[in-house]
Amino acid sequence: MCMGSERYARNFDTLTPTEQERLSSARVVVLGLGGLGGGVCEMLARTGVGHMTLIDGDVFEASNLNRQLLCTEALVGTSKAEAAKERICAVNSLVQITAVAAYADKTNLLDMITGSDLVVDCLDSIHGRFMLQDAAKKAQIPVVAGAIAGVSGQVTVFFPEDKGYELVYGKRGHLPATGIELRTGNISYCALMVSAVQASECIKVLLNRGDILRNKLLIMELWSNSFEIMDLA
Amino acid sequence: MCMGSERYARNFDTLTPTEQERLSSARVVVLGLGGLGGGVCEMLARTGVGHMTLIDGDVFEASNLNRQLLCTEALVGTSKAEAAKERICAVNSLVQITAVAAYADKTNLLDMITGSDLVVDCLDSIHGRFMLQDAAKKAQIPVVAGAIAGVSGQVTVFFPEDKGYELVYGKRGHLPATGIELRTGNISYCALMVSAVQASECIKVLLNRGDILRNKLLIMELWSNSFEIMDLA
Amino acid sequence: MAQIKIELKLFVTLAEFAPENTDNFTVQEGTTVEMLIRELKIPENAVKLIFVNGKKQDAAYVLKSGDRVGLFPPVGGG
Amino acid sequence: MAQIKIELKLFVTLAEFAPENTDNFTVQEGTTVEMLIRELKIPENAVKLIFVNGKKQDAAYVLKSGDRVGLFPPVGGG
Repeated sequence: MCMGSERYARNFDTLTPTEQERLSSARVVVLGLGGLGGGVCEMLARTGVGHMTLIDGDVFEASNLNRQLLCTEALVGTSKAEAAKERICAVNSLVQITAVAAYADKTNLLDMITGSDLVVDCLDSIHGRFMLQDAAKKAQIPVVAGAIAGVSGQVTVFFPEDKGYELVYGKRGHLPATGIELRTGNISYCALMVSAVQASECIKVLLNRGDILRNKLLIMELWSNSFEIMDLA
Repeated sequence: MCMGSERYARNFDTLTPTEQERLSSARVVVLGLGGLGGGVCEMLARTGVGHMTLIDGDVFEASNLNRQLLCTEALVGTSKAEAAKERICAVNSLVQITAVAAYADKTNLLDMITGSDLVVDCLDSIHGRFMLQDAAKKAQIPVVAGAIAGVSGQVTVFFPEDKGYELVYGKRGHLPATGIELRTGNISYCALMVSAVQASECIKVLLNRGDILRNKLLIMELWSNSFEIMDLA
Repeated sequence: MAQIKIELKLFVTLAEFAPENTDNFTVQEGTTVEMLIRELKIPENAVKLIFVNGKKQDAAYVLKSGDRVGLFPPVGGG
Repeated sequence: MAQIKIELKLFVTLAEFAPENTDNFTVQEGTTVEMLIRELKIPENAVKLIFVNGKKQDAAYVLKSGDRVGLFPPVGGG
């Protein structure tokens, strides 16, 4: 069911028909399908991104239910990548999905992202993020990155020629494996707020429109409602 | 399946066990189950709000697919309230849901919200919002209100003794039926960003914690990434 | 009459009425927000909220040098 | 030595090290961010990002009167 011309009727006139067409031919990779990735692929599919590769080797655990959009009680123990594919088919069957139920590593990631317009970093480890950056630089595609801890989150965008994660996490060799999220946990509405900003930046990068968070870091904190954009470079 | 102690494990230690317990006995009404309401009830259920009344007399149309979390292709033509109940059961069967597949009006709304701790305004008409405010003042409960247009949105909170919508939309008698959203449409990631902030404010009001947007208006715009908090009073 | 500079931010659909130099827009001293809206050729009723320096004001507010003025249309979608 | 006032914002888990008067915190002239972090008894490596007036700085930055200083821990969850 494609739902004809009605499906995207409410995207107009925020997006022009030409922009909608451009999104339908766009290719986006979402790496990590937890709290961030589940939200990002849902929103990109609804908005009309035509081709997505959804990558996660993990299966759902009960502790994912507190925040991961793709996780239902019935799906605990099953593949996140398969759940993502089924969900996207249910919300927009026009989107062509490649689901990869495997962990990305140094040997396979470059192949998975080559030829895409954009990769969205929804990983939960700092080392993984640097690995993604290496591959994205080689593939010459931009990265839209989000990270969360408790009710705090951050989003940044970088292009192949930018310094990237070094500006956010410091130099390699001095990196912690994870951030403070191990202590704070992650809350549903923070994950979806950060996913929403990531999805928004993806659309802006794909359409080359608006003020993109390139070499900037948007920092959000929901107890105090603080939203600040910092210059990284 | 309640998923035992694992379900909320990742809420800690952002929420304390006492706060989690308090949420489980909270009663929240979500009025309107479209782009905002669908997101709000999902996030409140995952976070652990124990009792929700979900109200919408509408059925899904194909044009809702571009942004409404509860809408899938298979559900076009079916009740939004029933879809909300099924979705919440699937993500957190511990939550007690009362689904009301009817439109709220002056004669039935007060009954529906009396005894609740909080009502979340996710309506799409300005007249409806004033009707909700009248009922919430009579029932003596606070309102967490969101509104969207295109990639812009706003969130505010008011308590029974506050002036409320007059500060946002002006005096009654001079009100347009709808805002500019008729022209701009509504985009998925904006709806979910605003829902996320609404869910966050709900949790803060229920726990009396953090800086609440009471008599303040958070205005967000995603092309320019502008986030500003304005004093309404 | 003396001129003053203000910072102007026009939200959502009002952005199409933005003049050049919104960061440093010149008005005559004594200009009210109502006069500013008319000068920008924004239709009556298109502006629902007026914020000056982060605080709500009404259309009769007299602009001062350096004011940060935000004009917002009615937003009601859900 | 002269004293200067800064505005201090400690994010997420660093908030527990907040002194009183974060909006108007007094330090000695010549204090670097590194010295400030030590003075606040924040553990080494707990601070990942240092922002002064909206721009990234390193720990050797010498504080000036009126600086808005933000300290941010490493955030990596997904």
